[in-house]
This record gives sequence, C-alpha cells and structure tokens, in this order.
Amino acid sequence: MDVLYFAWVRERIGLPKERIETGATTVAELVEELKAREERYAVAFSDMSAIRVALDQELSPLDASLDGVREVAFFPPMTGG
Amino acid sequence: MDVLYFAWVRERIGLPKERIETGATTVAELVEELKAREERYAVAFSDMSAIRVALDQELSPLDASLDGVREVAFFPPMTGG
Amino acid sequence: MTVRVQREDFDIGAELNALRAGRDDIGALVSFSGLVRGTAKGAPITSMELEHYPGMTEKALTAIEAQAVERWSLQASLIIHRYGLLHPGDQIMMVATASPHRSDAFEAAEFLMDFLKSRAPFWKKEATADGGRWVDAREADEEALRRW
Amino acid sequence: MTVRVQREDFDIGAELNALRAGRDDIGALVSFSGLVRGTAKGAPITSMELEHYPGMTEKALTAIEAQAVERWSLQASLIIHRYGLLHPGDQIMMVATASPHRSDAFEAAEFLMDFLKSRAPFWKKEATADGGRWVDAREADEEALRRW
Repeated sequence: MDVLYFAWVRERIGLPKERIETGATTVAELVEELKAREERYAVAFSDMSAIRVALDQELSPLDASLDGVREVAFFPPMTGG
Repeated sequence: MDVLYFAWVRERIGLPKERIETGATTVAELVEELKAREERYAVAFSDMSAIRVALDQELSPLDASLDGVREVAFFPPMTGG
Repeated sequence: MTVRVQREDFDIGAELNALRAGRDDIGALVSFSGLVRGTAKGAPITSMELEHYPGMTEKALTAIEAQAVERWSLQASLIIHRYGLLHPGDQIMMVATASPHRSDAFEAAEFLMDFLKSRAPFWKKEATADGGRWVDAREADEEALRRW
Repeated sequence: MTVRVQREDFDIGAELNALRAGRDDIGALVSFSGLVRGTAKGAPITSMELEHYPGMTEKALTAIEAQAVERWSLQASLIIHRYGLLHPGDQIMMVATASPHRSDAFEAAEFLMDFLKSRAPFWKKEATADGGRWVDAREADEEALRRW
C-alpha cells in the first residue's frame, strides 16, 4: 500500500511517500511495525495524539482496519484557513 | 422647531418637513397637538406603536422632553440593510 | 473606520482590497453585502426606492460602528449604504470588518448588520405591478438585537 | 457550489461579482478571506509555505461544502484555498456564501471556516529569521467545531 507523510511527519521520516508491504490489519499495527523498523519512524510517531490519519483520503481513527485500503496518510493536526 | 416626516408618515401627512411653533413639552404632547389640528395627522399618528421618533437625530421615546430640541422626526420602523 | 452614504454603486472588490492595502497585520476579513431581490412576497418587483434621513443616517451608522470597535478587536471596518432608486440584483449596502482572528471579524460584521437593519434611518419602498409598498420591518430583525 | 485549490492568487471582487451575476434572487452575500500576517508569536515572518494533500484536499472541502448546503438555505457558495509559497499580506483563502436572508449566509460561512480550519488537509510553515516553524493547531479551532 502507499503510505504518505505530510508536514513535520514528512520531515522527520525524510520522505513524502513510500510503498510498504505489510501484514498489519489496523493503522495502529502499521504504526508499531514502522516504529520498530527505524529510529526516524519512532521519532515521528512518538506521540500519536499529535498525529492524524487518513485512509484512502478520509480521516480515520487509529484502530481503523486496513482491509482494502490502498493509501494511508499520516500528518499533524491541520492548520488551513 | 423643525418637524420632519419620512416614508409612509411623510406620504400620509403630505409633506417632508414643516416649521411648527408649539407649547408642547414632550413628544407625546406634540403628537396630540398635531392630531387635533388636521385629519391627515390623526391618520398618520393613529397607531403610535408603528411610529419611531428622533430628537435632534437621536432615537428617543415618546415621553421625551422637547426642551431645547430643534429637530423632531417621525417615521416608521427602519428597514435598511 | 469609515461610513459612506451614497447614491452611487460601489465596487466591493476595490473596497476590500483597499482595507488591507499596505499592511500585513490583518488575518481575517469579512464582508457582507445586501442585494435587491427580484420578488417580494411572491410578486415580482420592478424597482426599490431607498429613502433615508440625511444627517441622522451618518450619525447612526458612525455610532453603531463605534460600538463594534469598542466590543471587538477590529483593525478596520467599513459601512457603505446606498439610497435612491435601485433595481433587482443591485447592491444596496456592504459592511466589512478586519481583525487578527476570524471570530472578531465575523461577530462584528453580524453585529453591524443587526443594528444597521433596525437602528439606521433607511426605509425601503418596493414598486410592483400593483403599485408601491413600504417594506415592513421584520420581527426577526428586532429579535436579532437581543443577542448582543 | 464550487471548490478550487490553486497556487495562484484570486480576485475576491471578481469572485463575489460572479456569484451574483445574472440573477436577482440573492439577498445576502457573505465573504471571508484569510490573509498571511506579518508576525507570528511576536516575531516577524518572511514567508509562509502552505503544504496540502492533493486529492484529499478537494474531497474534504467538497464534503464540508455539501454539509453546509444541506444545513442552510444557500443559493451559491465558493471555497478557494491556495497552497505553495505565500508572503505577509497575501490572500490565503476565501469562502463566500449567498442566501435570501443574512442569517443563513453568515452561519454557513462561519461553519465552512470552522470545518475548513481543522478538517481540510493544509499545513502552514512560517519562515522567520530563526528558520522554519510549523504552525500549531489552535485549541480554539478544535473547540469551534463543537458549536455545530
């Protein structure tokens, strides 16, 4: 699946987008998998209360299922307007 | 003193402005004096709940004093905006 | 802080651009404009005559604006109100408010509109095929004042 | 009912005039525009970079607008939001709403702004003499959602 990062999440992880093969069934599992993989993910995801998630471009909770999802995005709280 | 009429008050009384010499001490007394004078005033002032008053260009109540007032205006509720 | 009472139309874009020209402290800019609707109580109107009380109008609008400036953190404000003969689709008036954050600009604009509707000496007369008819004050407009 | 996400600036007057062009059923037209302020937390900023999530941005704005159309009696609405490099004084975004009476246009515009602030995927990074700093979401913006 495609995983996208925006704003300071993108800066901390060091790339805007990557393709990830995962067996994770929820967003939370995917996050744990990434954090275990490399330090930069552990830093970016150290405080999940500061992270928002979109699944296929819809805002979703951390415990949402990844079943059928093609695009996951992680980013901080939005500051538009 | 100058007495001004606007909107349908002006139309019913038939003029926009007149100079009136009066001994009335309040707006209410002035209204009674005008109503007694001619039918067109009696018609215009038949329902005073539909009339607003300004004294020297400030909205004022019916029982306000005319002491020192140079300009009295009568008009219906305002409909700007 | 500007009040203009005029017969002529206005250019809302030029007015909004002028409010923010040459400065960078404004974060939020709100405008309201009121337009002549083509029907009234279901019947088409051909024109609208806007009568006002010269002198008192400017005083009343200036007083309303001063109240808004006192209550909210405004960096700029503008009220333009036309009088005379208008037609369906025409602009009747506008207000604009500028503030660092949006809530002040929004609230102040609503406040200006609520007071302007019921406290500034303007009267609308609509012309229809059946003749002219003075617009009645709306109960809702008087009620709107109570929230402030 | 229009949503535009663009790098280019916009002409607020032209947009407002286009919303009411050729029709006479609109009585009230409200606009909000957001501008880049020249200081942040007391320090001057030199520029602001607006990042967004292409694809999701348009979806989110369209969904927010659809909610407003469902809740209020709107005759027209518009959301324009820019992205990319902006400077102090620049226009960031605008919303406009049109309705027969003023309360719908005002409330819908405030609703659009409240949801757009916290639910549309935009992120602001301010450049100051000390380097870049991502703008924090304001507590007040999240709270503003609760009133709807």
